[in-house]
Amino acid sequence: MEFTYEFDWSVIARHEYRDYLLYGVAYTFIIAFFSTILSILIGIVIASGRLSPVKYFVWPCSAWVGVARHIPAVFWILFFYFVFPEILPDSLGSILHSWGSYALLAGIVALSIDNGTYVSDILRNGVLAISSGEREAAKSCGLTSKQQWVCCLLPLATRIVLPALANRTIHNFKNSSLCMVIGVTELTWATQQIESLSFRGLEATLVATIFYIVISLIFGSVSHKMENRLNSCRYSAKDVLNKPSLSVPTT
Amino acid sequence: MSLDWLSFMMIGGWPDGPPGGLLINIGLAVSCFLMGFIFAVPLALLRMAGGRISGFCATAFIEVLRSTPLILLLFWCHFLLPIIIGINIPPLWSAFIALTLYSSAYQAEIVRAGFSSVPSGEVEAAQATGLSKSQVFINIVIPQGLRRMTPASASFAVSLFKDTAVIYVVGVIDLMQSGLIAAERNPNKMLISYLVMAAGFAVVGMVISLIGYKLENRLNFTRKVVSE
Amino acid sequence: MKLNQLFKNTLFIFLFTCAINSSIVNAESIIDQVKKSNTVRIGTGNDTPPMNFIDEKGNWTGFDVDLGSEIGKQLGVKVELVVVNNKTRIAYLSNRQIDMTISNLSQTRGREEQIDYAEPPYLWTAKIFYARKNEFKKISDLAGKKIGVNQGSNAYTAAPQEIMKYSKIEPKIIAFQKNAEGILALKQGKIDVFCQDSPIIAALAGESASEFEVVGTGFSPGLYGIGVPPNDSKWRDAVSFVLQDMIKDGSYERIYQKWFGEKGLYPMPHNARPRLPSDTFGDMAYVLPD
Amino acid sequence: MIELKSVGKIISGKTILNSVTLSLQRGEVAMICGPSGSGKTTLLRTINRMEVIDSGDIMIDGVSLYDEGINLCELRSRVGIVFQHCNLFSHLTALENITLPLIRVKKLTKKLAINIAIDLMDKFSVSHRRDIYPDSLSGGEKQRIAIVRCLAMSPDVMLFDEPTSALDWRLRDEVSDNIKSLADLNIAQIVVTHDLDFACATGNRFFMLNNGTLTEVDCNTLACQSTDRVGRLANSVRQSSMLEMV
Repeated sequence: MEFTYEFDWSVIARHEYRDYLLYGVAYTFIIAFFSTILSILIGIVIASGRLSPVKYFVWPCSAWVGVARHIPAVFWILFFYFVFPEILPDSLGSILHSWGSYALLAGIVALSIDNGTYVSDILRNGVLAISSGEREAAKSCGLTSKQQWVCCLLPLATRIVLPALANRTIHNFKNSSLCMVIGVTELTWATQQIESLSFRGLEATLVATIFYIVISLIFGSVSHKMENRLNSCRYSAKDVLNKPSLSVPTT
Repeated sequence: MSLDWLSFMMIGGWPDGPPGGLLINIGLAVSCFLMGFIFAVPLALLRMAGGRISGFCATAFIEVLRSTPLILLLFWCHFLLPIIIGINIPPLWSAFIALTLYSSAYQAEIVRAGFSSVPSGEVEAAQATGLSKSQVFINIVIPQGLRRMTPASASFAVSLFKDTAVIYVVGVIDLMQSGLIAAERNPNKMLISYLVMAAGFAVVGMVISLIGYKLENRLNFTRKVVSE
Repeated sequence: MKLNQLFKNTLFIFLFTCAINSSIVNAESIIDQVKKSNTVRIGTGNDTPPMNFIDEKGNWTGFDVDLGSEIGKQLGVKVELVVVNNKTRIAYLSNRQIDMTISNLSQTRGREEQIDYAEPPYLWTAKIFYARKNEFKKISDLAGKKIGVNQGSNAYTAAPQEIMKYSKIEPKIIAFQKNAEGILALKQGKIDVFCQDSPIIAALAGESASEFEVVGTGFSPGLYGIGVPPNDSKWRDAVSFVLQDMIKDGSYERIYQKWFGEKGLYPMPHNARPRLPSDTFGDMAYVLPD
Repeated sequence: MIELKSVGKIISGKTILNSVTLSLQRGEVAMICGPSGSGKTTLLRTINRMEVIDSGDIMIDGVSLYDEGINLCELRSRVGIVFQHCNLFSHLTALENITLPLIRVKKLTKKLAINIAIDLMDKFSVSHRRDIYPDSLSGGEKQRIAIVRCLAMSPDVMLFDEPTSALDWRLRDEVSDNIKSLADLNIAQIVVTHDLDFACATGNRFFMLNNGTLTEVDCNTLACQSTDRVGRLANSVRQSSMLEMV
């Protein structure tokens, strides 16, 4: 065993390698941002489907969540990149195939699908957590049903849902690294690229790792602060999140 | 009904195509879950009750691992750890190390949450009857904490199993990799290969979910026991 | 205080172990280690037909693998195959985690700075552009097109250099993790052309000759060499001599014929054997005299 | 038996207990009453060192709780405390709740512990519930189990934190009887409560805790306060509703 590695930080400073890293950071943010937004939209749709009184909306949504929750994100990425255009009509598929940014789009959509199932679960639990007692209390104060939602129930649900959503967002940010398998030039891809061109990937990977950690910690602490501010009226979100039906493996 | 049309899925990969690859996924998920748990308990305890330095180290370890993407962790263990320690690590082992580290950090947080969700009143009551600190821990905190963390642990087990799909990037021929090989060899049956892969993950994932659910119900302490 | 002590102790033990190990490494040539342990660790890949891949029965096979086991046989030791890929093979060598790599490794200046090569190289190669049939006529047509390469292959730099010789418009390079993914992308139209070494293209062409063709001629001629750890000339010579013996006694030829010969699994259009210029020397193999 | 000597406790700059002095003999039942936030529970918790005091001293049988060589676990096993919410161990059955400290602290054999537990449970007529988990027990049963859990350790002192807060009036009388019967066993008891009527019916010494100061009162003053308070409350309600009508 011998630690012979001599760090050579000039590798990262060389402009072509530095550009890989900078573009990588940009792509990582783009993927994380858009897939988070899209996944929240997907989550809202699925959650309202599962909560809707119409039976024909409930079971497809529940079944979808039951299945999709068990399918790896990296599978979705490869599926959307290689297979999805194939099952479309030929003309549309070939447009997607030949579109230069399709890898990026496929990555974003795949991550949104993956994250969306989790988000829908979180939202659904948030709404369910508003006990019927609170609804009745809101009703008994004479609020209209719109007022009930806007003034009482939605803020309450937000407070319950926010910590779990923040957690998922960090997770999604980290998952953006999976897009490297289809050649999206994000940060993890950049570290591998530098490794393969210069044989000095350790420095680049170290920088990338620190970047991921710092961003996650910053986001974590921001969401924590926000949570504390919202929790001036304390509601036990923990009880809700420990519900067995929720599949968020976080604290 | 003949399954000949699926036979192309039975070739390529360890030892006999995707079904064999799935075994690698399951084996890795199970072993890394257990190994991770073994590391997680002391980590959680250090973070909760360790001294200043050891507590900080545990916290740093957990937070660093939790904020590093799994695929990057995998590259660390596969490409970079060998450079640092100078020992050659086969892909399967580096996947094992990465997943164990990953699951130990996540499970440490689950364990911590489980332990701290034990009602403080019960801990006090135990102390008040004269149980020593370690006795309180063994008799009250551990049994209750373990039960309280089962839902989170179960869903983490599912997500860990899912995450084993990533290991194909370092060349382990698991379900994902062997499915991809099958798809590459038969491009016209690509959709079927992908569906088989998805089904493999979904079915096993559901079984794990089910086991977790059963375990949760069994450990539920509101159950009534008929006296002998 | 106590922890500090513990930390110091650990550090000491760590450094001590390092010192012991490094002294062993420095004193001993790999040839001695190989003899002592009776195994040679050969790093090779598993996803690059025909050089090294897992066949349909799940066996690890390929030209590199056959060459490796033959070298092991001639050295009289057991062969332990270690999986490497395009990104790890150099690092593993410089850290002496493997004793040699036979893994479609082109000799380049950049790599020469990191590792050593056994003499002679074992295969002539060229980079080849591979595209859908009747789409491009010559290399200059590829200007500004999307070019797929394998991440870790030196095609990443060689391909745009070649195209830029004919045109000012830079091509767009997309790096895939596996060759097969690149070919799939080519088939689906995600990239216009895939660039890889000639033997690898030969294997791909064998499977899909009706759909694809080679654009222009090969470029960036290269040599596949056996990589060995740097600064160990004793070991390097040992491997070189075995390779030369194999070329002389025909065992190299046998492996070559099995894979790339006219009746082989992936017949190659040109003679890829390491040889001397035929106009001066006939078709003599390139082997150092005794 | 128990002696509190000018006990002081400060939590984050606020004086919770201010030179509290109290002395209690075996068989006596001290009722400590006072408004919420007056430090009753804190006072109770200092007596088995769940809270550490800042000044003064607490002695049980002439031994200070803050002696160097004191065995805290042994001490706590002699001072039983029944919490407001009972704090039964929710993963153990009623019987296991009682036997656990017997086996672990007193090192009794399992068989002996079960015998003791069942005997006591019989006395409090809860032995038919021994294999039930706390979640399925009623409030009164929970409390009786909690009392038995303490009593099984044969303590010298029993502390009760708001024993009636979760009970209806019928069960309240029952608790009152239980405490009285414990007094016959020569156990010193301190009961913290809001409920002044309950206090009058149960105790034989009465204290008021106000802003951290403890004063001994007699039963009548306590009863007066009780009626007085109800009167005041009714008045204030009447006034405020009249204001609104204006």
